[in-house]
Amino acid sequence: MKNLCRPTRKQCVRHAIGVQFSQQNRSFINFSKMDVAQMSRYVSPVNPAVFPHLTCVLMGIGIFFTAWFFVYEVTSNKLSRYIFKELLIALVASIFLGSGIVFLALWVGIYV
Amino acid sequence: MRTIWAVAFATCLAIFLVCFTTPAQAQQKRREGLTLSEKVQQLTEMSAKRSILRFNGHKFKDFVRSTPRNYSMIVMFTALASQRQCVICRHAHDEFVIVANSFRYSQHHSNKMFFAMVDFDEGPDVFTSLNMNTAPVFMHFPAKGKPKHSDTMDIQRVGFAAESIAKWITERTDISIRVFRPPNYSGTVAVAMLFAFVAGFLYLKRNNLDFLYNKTLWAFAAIVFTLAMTSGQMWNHIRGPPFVHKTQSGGVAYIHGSSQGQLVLETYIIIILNAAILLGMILVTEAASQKGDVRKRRILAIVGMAIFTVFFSLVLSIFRNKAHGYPYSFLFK
Amino acid sequence: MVQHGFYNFLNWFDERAWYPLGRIVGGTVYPGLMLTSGAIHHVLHSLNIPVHIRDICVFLAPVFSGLTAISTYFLTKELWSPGAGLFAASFIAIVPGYISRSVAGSYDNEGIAIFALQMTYFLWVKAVKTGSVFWASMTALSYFYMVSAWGGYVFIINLIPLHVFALLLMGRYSARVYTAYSTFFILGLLFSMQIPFVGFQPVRTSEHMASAGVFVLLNAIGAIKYIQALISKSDLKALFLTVAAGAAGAVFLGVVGLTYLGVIAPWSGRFYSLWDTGYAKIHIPIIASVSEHQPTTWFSFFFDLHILVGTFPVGLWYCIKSINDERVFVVLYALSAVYFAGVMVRLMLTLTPVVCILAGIAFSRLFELYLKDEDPKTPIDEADSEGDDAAEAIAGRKLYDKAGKMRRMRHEQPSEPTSLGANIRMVSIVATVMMLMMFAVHCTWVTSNAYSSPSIVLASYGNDGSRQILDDFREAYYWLSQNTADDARVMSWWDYGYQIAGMANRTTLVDNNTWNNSHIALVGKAMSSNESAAYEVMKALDVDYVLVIFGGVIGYSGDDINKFLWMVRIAEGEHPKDIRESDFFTERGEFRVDEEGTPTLLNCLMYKLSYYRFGELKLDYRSPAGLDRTRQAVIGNKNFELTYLEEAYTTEHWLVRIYKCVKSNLNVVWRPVYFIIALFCRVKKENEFNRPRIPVANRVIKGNRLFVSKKVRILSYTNEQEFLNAFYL
Amino acid sequence: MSHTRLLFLSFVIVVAGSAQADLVNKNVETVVDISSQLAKISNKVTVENVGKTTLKSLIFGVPAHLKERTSFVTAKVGEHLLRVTETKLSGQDGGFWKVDLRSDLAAGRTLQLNIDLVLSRALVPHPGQITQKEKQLVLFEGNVYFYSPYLTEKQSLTVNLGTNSVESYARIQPVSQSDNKLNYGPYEKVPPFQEERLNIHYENNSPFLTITRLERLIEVSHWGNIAVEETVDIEHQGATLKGSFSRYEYQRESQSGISSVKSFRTALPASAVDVYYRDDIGNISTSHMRVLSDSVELELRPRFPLFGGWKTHYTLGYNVPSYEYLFNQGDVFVLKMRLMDHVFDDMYIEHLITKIILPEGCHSIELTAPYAVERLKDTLHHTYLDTKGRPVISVSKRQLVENHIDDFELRYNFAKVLMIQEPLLVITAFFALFVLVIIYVRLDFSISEEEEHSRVDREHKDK
Repeated sequence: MKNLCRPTRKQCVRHAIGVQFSQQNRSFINFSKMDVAQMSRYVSPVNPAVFPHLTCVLMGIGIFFTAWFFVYEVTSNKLSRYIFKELLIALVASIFLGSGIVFLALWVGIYV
Repeated sequence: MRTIWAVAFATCLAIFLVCFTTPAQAQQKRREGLTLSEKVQQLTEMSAKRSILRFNGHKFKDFVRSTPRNYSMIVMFTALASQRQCVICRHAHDEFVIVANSFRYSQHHSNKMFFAMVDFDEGPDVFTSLNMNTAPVFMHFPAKGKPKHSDTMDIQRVGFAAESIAKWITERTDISIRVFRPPNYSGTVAVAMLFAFVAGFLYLKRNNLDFLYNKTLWAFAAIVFTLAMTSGQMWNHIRGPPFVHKTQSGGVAYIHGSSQGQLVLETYIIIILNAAILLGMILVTEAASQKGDVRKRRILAIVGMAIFTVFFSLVLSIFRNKAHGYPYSFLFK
Repeated sequence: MVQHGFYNFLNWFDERAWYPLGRIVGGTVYPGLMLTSGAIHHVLHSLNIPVHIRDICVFLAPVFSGLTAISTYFLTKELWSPGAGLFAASFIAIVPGYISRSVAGSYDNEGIAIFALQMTYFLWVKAVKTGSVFWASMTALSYFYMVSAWGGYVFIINLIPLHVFALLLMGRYSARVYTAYSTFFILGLLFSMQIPFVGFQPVRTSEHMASAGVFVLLNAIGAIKYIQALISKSDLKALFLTVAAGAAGAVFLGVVGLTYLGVIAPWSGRFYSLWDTGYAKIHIPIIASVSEHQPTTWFSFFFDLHILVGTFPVGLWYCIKSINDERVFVVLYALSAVYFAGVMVRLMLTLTPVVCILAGIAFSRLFELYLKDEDPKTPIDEADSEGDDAAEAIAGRKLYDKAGKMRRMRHEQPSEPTSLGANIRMVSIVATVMMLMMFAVHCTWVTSNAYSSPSIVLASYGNDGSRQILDDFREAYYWLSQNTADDARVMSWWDYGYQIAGMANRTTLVDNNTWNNSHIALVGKAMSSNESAAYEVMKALDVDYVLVIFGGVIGYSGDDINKFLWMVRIAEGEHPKDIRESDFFTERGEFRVDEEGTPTLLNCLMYKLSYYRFGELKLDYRSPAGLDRTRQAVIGNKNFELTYLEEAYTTEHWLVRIYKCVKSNLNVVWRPVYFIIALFCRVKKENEFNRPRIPVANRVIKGNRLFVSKKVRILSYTNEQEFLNAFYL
Repeated sequence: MSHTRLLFLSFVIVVAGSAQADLVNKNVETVVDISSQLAKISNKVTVENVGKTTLKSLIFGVPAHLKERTSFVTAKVGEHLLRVTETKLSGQDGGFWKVDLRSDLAAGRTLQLNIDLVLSRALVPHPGQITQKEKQLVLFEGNVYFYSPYLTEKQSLTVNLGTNSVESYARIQPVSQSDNKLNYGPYEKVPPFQEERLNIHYENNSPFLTITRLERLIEVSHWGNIAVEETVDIEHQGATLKGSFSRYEYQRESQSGISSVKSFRTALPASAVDVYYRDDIGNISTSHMRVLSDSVELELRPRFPLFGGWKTHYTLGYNVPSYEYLFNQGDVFVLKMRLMDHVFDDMYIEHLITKIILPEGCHSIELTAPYAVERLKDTLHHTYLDTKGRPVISVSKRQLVENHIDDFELRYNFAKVLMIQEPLLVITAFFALFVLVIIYVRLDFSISEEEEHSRVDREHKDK
């Protein structure tokens, strides 16, 4: 069975350093780095509680625009078709749908 | 093919010979106490004549009961006489003949085993000595020692099909017999007849063949076939269920209780119900599609729809009775 | 497969199955399923979506059922009208007969095969309609996929020629049919021969000969049509008849002759058992032992198809009444499929799509007539107006789109003077819709009750309705995988082969790909002979562990004792001297495990392994010790000890019992001998690798649908297991 | 006795060289707890500087046969942790540690400190194989005396067995056995490096579970979640099961298989949510979760009871909100989390691997470990919506016990703007799809042609 700290100099030195840092963090403030105590706790930019609602709203709008897009594509023929309108709808649809998908993933627990 | 003809011929020969072997038996009857070699030799030439030896009491005693023997006997005790009216005996006899012949013409035909039969009317003493009072019975007399209980074939369980007899023989004496059935031409004949009939029909009506293009006819045929299949006739054909069911209360059950089985009558009922559903739906559709007098069509529509719903709910209720715990029903419980 | 690539998969020799024979997996399975999911897995991973291959296997079936619905829609649209297509698609989306195979987790060939089937038929109909080489070659492609997916491709390759032949008989020959069929036949033949498992069967077996015959016939007629221009009408007929008859006869005689010479193999047993229905029972016990190969009662027809059983002949009727080329096809399809479904429960699967199509036709016709005026263009615009609903209609929301129809009907009532009164139509519509709703609820009920119980986790319901989970199978398999040697060889009955191989990742002797009957019979012999004799066999097969399933404690009906007679029969088929079925029956011909049971039964290995130390167990205070709940009998042989085996593990509810084979150093002598034998066998069996004598027959308990969910069925987990092997390789 | 005498001579030589003889252990009270599978030795030592010079450090140790088995060493004065480094003494084959005192020890002063050691694998099952019925007996080989380079004036030793069924124990007078305790000593004037085997053979049915491998995966997401997944290989390293396992006896008699383990409790952080407990063939349905005030207690039941020599393997995972463990200021983030967490009481881990997956685009990462760990090579991990992969920091350590549960600090920089990247990815994908549709609608001729075809067909049929 291997031992936790083979008595080779290198490792013992690292051991010392490791312990030293932890000691310092416990005991007194180290000026070289910001200390955890000063930092603020990190919260997500979007409150996880609203993921479901966000998903529903965004996806709803996105699906609406998608439907609009496809209906437009199918119904309009070569003459009555404006590339800019298409692109605009497509852009809006993809923005809403995309963010909706992301929040859906977050909602179901795929933390991207 | 050749073997089959041979078998057929041999059986004819055998039956032919049966008629005047009685004098031969008469001669053999006088001689008592045969040695082993003589017995074997006689048996072999007898079995060369026909595949099944007919024994009466004396010969049974000589060849079967008396030791020493180095051959084993398969004996069928039966009552073939017409006044006995034993139908099973005839079937059993036929099967037994098949086995015997297929043993006789099989490659490892040996004089280690012989097939024999004892008719009740020829040797009642045998039956009494073996104190058996039923027929047919298949027994195996091993080469040495008395027949044990398991040497009697259990007809109730395995039946007396040639295959099962052969299997039983294989179990008792390690001689395996491949059963050659003389082919049963009845099916072929029936098909040929059918074809002939259809051909003749077509020939008679050759002047107007347009009924072949009559779609209703074809549609009708197709639907009949479909109904037959969906009502599980194939299951009946394979499993052979009883027509109706006697319940322990003495009544008659038309519907099989469980979801696993079905009765023949039940399937007929289902055919009728399905056909009714079909008819109803077609009526409804026709009523709406065809032109013409509106009142008639209305009546048609109402009738059709009524049939449709009523019979469908009937099927559903039957299904519900078979599938225990099925919650839904329509119109009927 | 993902790890080792495609070619390694094709010539992957699985030495962990069928010990000591081993098995050439690439050559003995239809690769389509694995290739599909492997491809999906690959694509997803290239997109950095880390989905485990097992999850893909689980969700493959539902995805493909969706595709099936779409292809059904197209097929029906080609055959009749878009409205009928919608109906058909929504039917097949919810009909239990297909859900049984498309439920999530049921990972087997049929799932994707039905999609391939529908797609092929759609493309074929398309090809016949347009007569374009493009569609015909598409047909051949999807036929190729079908061949790679399922053995049922034989159905296609016989049905399509049948269709062509029928068209010829009806004098509907046309250049379109000619193009379509000849393209399809040649390409399809070449493609299908690319599958290693199929190999040269298309040119060597009788199943495929019909297509060739029709091909010749078609060409002959084509030739005649060509020279029609040259010769006069009168002698054309004679020529026609002679040539046609000549061609047909020549082909027939040729096939017969070749078969007689042995160039063409006769029908395989399973295929033969479709025609001579009594065949399987006598000759192939292992097929007969699978409850899915039983004939079908009307009950299971109704169970799987409900209202469609009654109504799809209506569609048939109208198809025949207004016949045309492609409707000939669907009629033939319906008739053949209904026959096969009648013969085998399993083939209900091929019937279901056509039933949905025809019922869709029937209902759509009825609704078209009853919802609008009788002007000819209505079907079209109905279709257009519902084109958008297609998605959700396919998704099974049939009721919603019915509601839409009813609304339309109401506001159309006032505007027809001549036809049926509004209230009649109202009533009939309501009645029909109600019956369709019955169908919908029936489907949901069946799906939730019969087809949704998990594969190997048994759920039992207490008296107070509390649901408790019996996870014994996984418990045992996981014990095997963790606490036995990595090369340990486990002997069990073949139903559990894939599960052991997949979950426990141990070497099995026989598994669900039952290509080698004699090997199975050997295991059956070991199970059904007494302990010392069995030990000889096990020593010879070099067995380390023996696994038996025993339901006597919890009343699980699908355990090994209930399957035992099949083991005996199969063993007897190969070793008639050692094993005799009659020894296991009492005098009155009963199969009993209590005192009246025959001594042979009470001392055979399976009995001892199942009931070892069970005699001491009192299940509850009222019942005597050693009461078998499954068979409701107190076991006959109670206090016995095992000499050559020792209990290695028994799961919590005694459902799975594992015994360790106490080794003697004899194995050292035996092993090389048996490997030599194994090699020899492999050479001998080489041709059988291409045509397994017995098809893949899994899911044993599945056939009998149980309604009381206290009892349990084993769903089709097994194929997935085989598949996962390809990864644990 | 003679060879200790000899040792003593050698020590004199050595220590005379190392000029530390002016320390004396005035009083040592040792408590050895061997009621679990670990041996926890806690010494309350009072040292006195009898020399002239002030001292900054002192040395203690364990005999050679315990050296390999010592997993955890700590020294305290009151509540203050002291820095402990492993050293060697020339001519001694025992294991030694040097304690740096916080404040110098002037001449003539005394100091009281607590020195705790945890020995793993010090309890050897004896006999090594038992049947299902038998109880599990283990043999402990410790050292009676406090192993120190200095003279010990007075020492007493208490062994806590946790049971009162003792087969045999070393009779080094004075010794006495109260119900489940063994009291040795007091011993006067123990010379340095004094060894005396403390052999105790007694019954110990406590779970001898060893975690042969624990892989802990911490996945940080800046959407406010930290996912933890622990993959555990457990083996019962007590006396192995001999002969057959009988379920019948196991169910009937409570005494059979007493040393086997049916289930154990794992404590998760109080904020842990959506916990899952599965192995590679699916969910393990036998586990109960209880939410306590300060933690979530999980009763894990393996698929099968663990007898001696049996193994099992499972995966346990849960999510915790990021604000518990993730701190930031501007773009600098610090993850302050446990390097390893509680699996069951008195656990022993042979090999620990902790992997930390940071979001995409983190850079200038530096790790601060509470004790010496082996830092493995950094790798990349590809998962949902990744372009170049996420950085993975992995560390590994062997032979850990409960006392090693301690926080690490991971410091990295991350530009918050990068969080937009994932939605953008999806959005562009969709947009590309739509554009494709647009183009397809533009350059599609086959459909119109197709329509003509079918129309022709329909006419053809109508004819």
